[in-house]
Amino acid sequence: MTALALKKISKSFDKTQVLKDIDIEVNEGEFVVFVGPSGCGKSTLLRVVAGLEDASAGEVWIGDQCVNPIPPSKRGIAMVFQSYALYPHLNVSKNMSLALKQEGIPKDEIAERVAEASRMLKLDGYLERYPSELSGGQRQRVAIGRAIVRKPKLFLLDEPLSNLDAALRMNTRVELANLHKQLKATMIYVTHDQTEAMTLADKIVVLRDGQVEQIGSPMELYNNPVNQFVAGFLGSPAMNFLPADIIGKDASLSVGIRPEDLFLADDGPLLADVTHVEHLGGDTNLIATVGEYNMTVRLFGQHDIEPDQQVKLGFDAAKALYFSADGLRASS
Amino acid sequence: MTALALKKISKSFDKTQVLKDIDIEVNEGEFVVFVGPSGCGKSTLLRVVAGLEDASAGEVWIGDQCVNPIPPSKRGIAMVFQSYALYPHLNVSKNMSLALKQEGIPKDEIAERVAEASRMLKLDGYLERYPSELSGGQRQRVAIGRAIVRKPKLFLLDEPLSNLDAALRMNTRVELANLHKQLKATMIYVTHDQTEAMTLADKIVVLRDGQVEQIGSPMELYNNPVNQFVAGFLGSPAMNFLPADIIGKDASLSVGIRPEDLFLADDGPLLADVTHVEHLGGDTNLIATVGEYNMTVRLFGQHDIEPDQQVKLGFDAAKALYFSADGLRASS
Amino acid sequence: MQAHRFRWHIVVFLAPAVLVYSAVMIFPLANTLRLALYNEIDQVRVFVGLDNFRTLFFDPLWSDQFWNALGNNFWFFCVHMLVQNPIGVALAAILSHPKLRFAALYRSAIFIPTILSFVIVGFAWKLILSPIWGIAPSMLDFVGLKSLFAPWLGKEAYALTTLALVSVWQFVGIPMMLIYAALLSIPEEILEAGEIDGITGISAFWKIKLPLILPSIGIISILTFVGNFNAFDLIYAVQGALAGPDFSTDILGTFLYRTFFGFQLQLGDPSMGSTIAGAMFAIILIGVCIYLFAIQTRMRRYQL
Amino acid sequence: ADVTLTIESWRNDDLKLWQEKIIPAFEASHDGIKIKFSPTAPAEYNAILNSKLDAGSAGDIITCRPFDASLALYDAGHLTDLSDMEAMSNFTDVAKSAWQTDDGSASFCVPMASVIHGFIYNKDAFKEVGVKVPTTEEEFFAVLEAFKADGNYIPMAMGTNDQWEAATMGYQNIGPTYWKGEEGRLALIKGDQKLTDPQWVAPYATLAKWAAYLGDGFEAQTYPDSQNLFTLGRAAIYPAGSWEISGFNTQADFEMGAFKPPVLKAGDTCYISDHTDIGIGMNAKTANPEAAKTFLSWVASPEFASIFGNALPGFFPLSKTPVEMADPLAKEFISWRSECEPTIRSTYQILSRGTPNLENDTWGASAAAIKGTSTPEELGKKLQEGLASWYAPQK
Amino acid sequence: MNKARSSPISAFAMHGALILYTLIALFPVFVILINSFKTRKAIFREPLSMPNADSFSLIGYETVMKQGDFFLYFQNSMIVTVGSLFFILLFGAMAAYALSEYRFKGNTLMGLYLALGIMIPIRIGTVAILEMMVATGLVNNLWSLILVYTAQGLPLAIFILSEFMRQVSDDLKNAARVDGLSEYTIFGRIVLPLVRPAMATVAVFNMIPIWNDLWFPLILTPAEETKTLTLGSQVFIGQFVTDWNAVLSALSMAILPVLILYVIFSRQLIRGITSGAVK
Ligand SMILES: Nc1ncnc2c1ncn2[C@@H]1O[C@H](COP(=O)(O)OP(=O)(O)OP(=O)(O)O)[C@@H](O)[C@H]1O
Ligand SMILES: Nc1ncnc2c1ncn2[C@@H]1O[C@H](COP(=O)(O)OP(=O)(O)OP(=O)(O)O)[C@@H](O)[C@H]1O
Ligand SMILES: [Mg+2]
Ligand SMILES: [Mg+2]
Repeated sequence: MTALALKKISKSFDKTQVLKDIDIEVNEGEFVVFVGPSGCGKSTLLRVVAGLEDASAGEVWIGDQCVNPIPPSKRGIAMVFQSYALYPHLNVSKNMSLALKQEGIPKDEIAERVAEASRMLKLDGYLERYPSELSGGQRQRVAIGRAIVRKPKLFLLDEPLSNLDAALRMNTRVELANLHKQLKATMIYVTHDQTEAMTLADKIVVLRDGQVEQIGSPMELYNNPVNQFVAGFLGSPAMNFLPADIIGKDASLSVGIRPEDLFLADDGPLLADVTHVEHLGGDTNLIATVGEYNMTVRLFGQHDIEPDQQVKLGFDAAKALYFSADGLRASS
Repeated sequence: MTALALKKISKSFDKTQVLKDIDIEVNEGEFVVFVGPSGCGKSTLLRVVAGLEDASAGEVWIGDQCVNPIPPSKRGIAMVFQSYALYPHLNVSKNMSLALKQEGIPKDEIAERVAEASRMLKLDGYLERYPSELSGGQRQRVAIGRAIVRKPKLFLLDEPLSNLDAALRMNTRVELANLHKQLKATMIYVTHDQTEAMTLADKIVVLRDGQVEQIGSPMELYNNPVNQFVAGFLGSPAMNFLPADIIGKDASLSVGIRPEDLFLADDGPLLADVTHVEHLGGDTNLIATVGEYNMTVRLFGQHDIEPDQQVKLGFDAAKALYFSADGLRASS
Repeated sequence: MQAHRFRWHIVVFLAPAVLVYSAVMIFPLANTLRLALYNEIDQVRVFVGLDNFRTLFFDPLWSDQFWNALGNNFWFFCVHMLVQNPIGVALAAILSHPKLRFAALYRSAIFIPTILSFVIVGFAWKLILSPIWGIAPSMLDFVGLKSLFAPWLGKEAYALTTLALVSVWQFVGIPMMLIYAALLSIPEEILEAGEIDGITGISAFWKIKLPLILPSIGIISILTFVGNFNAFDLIYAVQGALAGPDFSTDILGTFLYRTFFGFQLQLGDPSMGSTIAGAMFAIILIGVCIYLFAIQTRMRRYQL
Repeated sequence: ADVTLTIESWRNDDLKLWQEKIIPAFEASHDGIKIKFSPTAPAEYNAILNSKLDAGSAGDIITCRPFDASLALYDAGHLTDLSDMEAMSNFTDVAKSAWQTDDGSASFCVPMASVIHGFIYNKDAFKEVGVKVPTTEEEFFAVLEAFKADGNYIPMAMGTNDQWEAATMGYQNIGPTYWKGEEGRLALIKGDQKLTDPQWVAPYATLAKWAAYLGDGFEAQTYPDSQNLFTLGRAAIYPAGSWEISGFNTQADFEMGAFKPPVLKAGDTCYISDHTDIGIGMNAKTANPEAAKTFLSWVASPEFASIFGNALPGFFPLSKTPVEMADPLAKEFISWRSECEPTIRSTYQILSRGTPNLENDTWGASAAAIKGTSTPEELGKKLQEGLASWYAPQK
Repeated sequence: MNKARSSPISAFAMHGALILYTLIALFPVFVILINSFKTRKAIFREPLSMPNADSFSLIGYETVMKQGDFFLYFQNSMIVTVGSLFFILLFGAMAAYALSEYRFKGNTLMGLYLALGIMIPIRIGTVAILEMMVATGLVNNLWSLILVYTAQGLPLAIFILSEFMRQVSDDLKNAARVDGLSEYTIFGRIVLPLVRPAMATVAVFNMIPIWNDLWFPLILTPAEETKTLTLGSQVFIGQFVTDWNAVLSALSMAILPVLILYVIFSRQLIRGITSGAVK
């Protein structure tokens, strides 16, 4: 069943149009991740779904109801704001329990849910603190906690993990995934983190400049992007784009090769000057120029390559993607 | 020359001690990255350096001067706040130029610097906007812009890229690195992003619970952590820890194996049940259990492995690290 | 900021206010209050210590008036606290509703009484409440409550409450505007978070807005307290310095004025006047200190 | 150069008169002296004047309230002794008594005017209801009763909201008839009579009887209300002071008459309150004493008296030379001077020097008498106690 | 804010309550206004009726215009009010900033000291004030009023402003400090703009008593050239006869300038002035 449907949503602030004809359907229990460049309208879209902003045009359906005239409080959603928006006058535990009290949930159940959320978010020691006495990451966790204790049918999460360290992020990610399964809730999740997007999403929505570029499962988008933008946006380091004539194809096309699909090969077709080597520990990225084009090569593990040397690169031709001049996929 | 020295810095808020005897030396022109779990005291430390908080004990030296009694405005620093702290009543361009005006820099130079920063941060179209009319990532970029236009000798950056998308983040990272070289400025940088930490840092400082765990170059920390905490904290997915007897070593030790050092091998010594497979596009992570222990295996590229099957794992014994029960490194 | 250096800017920030205020306000007032310790006998000023206070508190001639005025003043204050401030806060809460149309118009209209001079207020209300010119009686008649009408201003039992309500009418604009300003500074985001959490309307007011504007409510209370215990003009304009009928509307301000400056044949008595002023000052100071030290320092403030 | 003399006054009402008549008249005959009349709101006058005098910024010429208020100024050295000013001989001792030291040795203000109490009535109404002007108290109440029965007019316009109305136009108006004017007043000052004596209590009893004839809600009726009730023709009788004449003349569009306070029995001597009310003196610290004295001498002259008396019917000049009045009502009032025994208000001289203030208490008492919240006897007792508490002759 | 978040029922209730209270607030004002256009007789004969052909009269306004130079009075009132407000706001805000921003010894005591003034009616200090003005030659000079009103307004201003300044986010001030702004610049460029609603409130609160004050103009500036509007209007309030037409007209006219000032100030009551500042 459709849990959320956006129908031709547009939104303008004064002159600036921020969302244009957005059509999205989300099934019940789905985990949908919105990605897109900074400023593309992700938060605005969430706010429209929540009812905090009116769409300039279009309809928002939640379940089988058009919720345009329904106030946020009646839409049955929980939201993590990008800016947290914690209640400054309430301590952590009260921040989390306020909504539950309002709903009239019994005291012990409130206590239980808060305890569970704070355990999950590693906030146990901080329940009596006020937001102003917390670190950035702790505040962000309180914001998450405030949403999850409510166990709603629809979650809106706006970059909920951006200020957490890797371990905690992984941890919380897993907890969110569990929660998702357990509640059978529908989740709309905005993130800039590739790993989050790829691991959590049932479906990724790629937005650009207020428009949907592509919707699909993570691997579908990764392997089969409809256009150069999507191809370049997903994957980190980003896909390399070169004029296709460099690899002997039609010069009007460009070819996209993901950094991990390049490899050092003495007989490789591409001659590259390494300008910079990034040691990431688990990976090594070579930043190199092929002719006048910059390329990134991602090598697994650690490699002792010095900058300023020349290497030959091979690539997995099967995985190369071709794009026409207008950015759309072309068939090589 | 030493650009910044922290000498036995401690800091308490009422009862809670947040920083304990921190000793750090930063050389001129160095790029130092602070990492550590959320709430470990990174922001507090930056604020002490900036002079926004008084250390409860200890001294801060900038250059050859003890700056404890010197107000923040005279310390010659620029800072990006984790919470941005933009001037809400000034538009983007005024937010960036306020400090320059105060310094009495000529108008055209101000205009030039602001233009340069906004180009670098892709904020050109937003110079007349007020903070409240910007997206989260745009705000964060304004905060960065406000710091970099000042071209100070010492930068303090508190998770400056956390709300940016991958491409922009990469981009800005490179710009920051260039700026660093060009200004020969000293940079103190807080981040939760492993890639940022590994690629930008001359030196990484790992903090835990207000204490320094280890200081060193990125690869040094990655390959030669002094203890289990540092080993586990750096690297994503995190290092796997197992009792050493599983691989036939002293049972009192635990062995740490990085996910990328594990590989599928039919003759591998470890028998693992795959519980979950994460397809990241460029990598594939297997979450598996070996006996009662969880392990993550990071495989390069895309692999079609189904959960719930058994695999045999080999690992690079040379890269395994051993830790004694108190968490310190042991010699196997 | 560490206090290692002398922070000149604090001095600079405080100096102009402290100078003007000390010279033009504190010095004259202190100079006058000093008179409370003196008595004028045959054009000679003699020091009498706290004698005047003894007179004020224990000589029935004075103490009756004093306690009467003090009691009336408390009632006057209570009416303001119970009527003016809640109405003011309620109006501000409604007016601060972001989508409300004509808000500026309402706000200005409701504020107009506050702008009026006491002369006009006194005239208008005397005219309206007068049993003679018929406005209040005929309006009550219109709603069928004519029997409720009484010459309120002339009856000992009603006069003070009536005046207090007129004063409420006039000054509702003060709490309204202050609270309105405070409500405006509550970040929209927090209210949005509340809406998502299902906290809207009245409960948003009680659970989110009110705690955040508590310091302003504190200010309003203390301003009401100070203002009421210093009040004078309205009663003077409506009932005259003798605060009739039979002193039933006499409050400390009118009592002080009458005594200090004299009235009709009664000559001004700066000594007793200052004594009363001293007593008023003490009462208000105690109230303000309770607020400053017991309430304000304990009140949590939230940076918004 | 010209000297400018500033006059401090509470008589806002007279601003036009001074600007248009008095000042031009004076300046025409006195080169080199300019006059500025600078009135203060009446209610604030005493307080403001005292402050200005204390601080030294008061005007050169000071309008004097009668009795203690001015005496206090003189005692404090703010007013100059004018006893030796030649023009003071234009006034009788009685006229001067309001601005003299208790022993009469120094006079510090030139007497300007007095006001007389009585009743002003609506002649048309009297005709309509067919009643005659009362001369005795019995007739007086009969008239009131007639109006009450008729129902078209409020019999008498008076309210108690402002209190002083009840005391000044009520008690001090009809009272002298009971305490026999000066005789009773002086006896009270000497301590020979007490406020509990019947002649001092009886007026309250009479006032109490008035209540039945006042308008509905007279408790909240203010002084301007009373004025308006009467001048709009809604009330028949108005207990008055002569100062109302000029105002009423311009406001009422019916014919008015006046009658003096009724006597108890036909043939009794009548008593009126002819109260010295305004004087004018000189700021002891004036920079221009000569000019000021010149001006005061002029004020003491018959020329001034005639301008003033006719311009302000109802404020009767105190000069020995009688002033010919043009206004019929004013003529009526002043004619009582020859028929009746004049006196001044009982509370003004000496008796209101202490605390509690007898005059202020009398206001409250008169209002209470009319409203019936206390009995006349209680009121007398309370007033007596208050007076006795500080006034030795009454102890 | 949007459709979904405002229900018609509550909007109806809100307007109902506001209209009701507006009527209560304006009714007496309405009574005054209509009566200022009527003859004296008509005022008291039918205080509630609108002026009609019979009762309409501008006599009050005419009297006002004839008696005294009302434009001059108006100008004086404006100078005094605006001048005092300027100093109250400037000095008050400075002191409030010092009290709210810096912790120093005697901070609370200084706050208390600066509040003492509102606890005693300043009128009783009149003689000393007047003596001071006489000594400095400021009698009949508008500066004397400005000084007195400034002193009189400071306690309230400091009280209110310091409370609002405490709400300004520390991070903002800190960001400015790190940016190298001096304390003065932080005050002027950051804090003042952010407490604009409070400044407006303080301005309005102080403007009213200053504009309507009768006492100090009577004492300090009674000269014709320095009279204020309120003082000028008082000539119509006599000992026995009050020219209500003129009083009503004069005071009705006197409302207008303050009302305009109010509207100007209340424009500063802006929503969301701090939004977007911190996360
Ligand atoms: N005002 C305060 N009162 C009490 N404790 C505080 C206060 N401010 C911060 N803390 C605590 O100090 C610790 C360190 O905070 P800090 O902000 O430095 O963390 P951080 O390392 O920056 O974390 P994050 O990565 O989440 O931003 C946290 O545990 C926090 O709860
Ligand atoms: N009040 C406003 N007035 C005008 N433009 C606005 C307003 N709010 C947001 N915008 C613009 O709308 C666009 C979309 O903003 P939004 O916050 O939805 O972006 P986002 O996708 O969430 O970005 P980020 O990843 O940086 O948070 C941005 O370009 C922003 O500048
Ligand atoms: Mg966003
Ligand atoms: Mg932090």
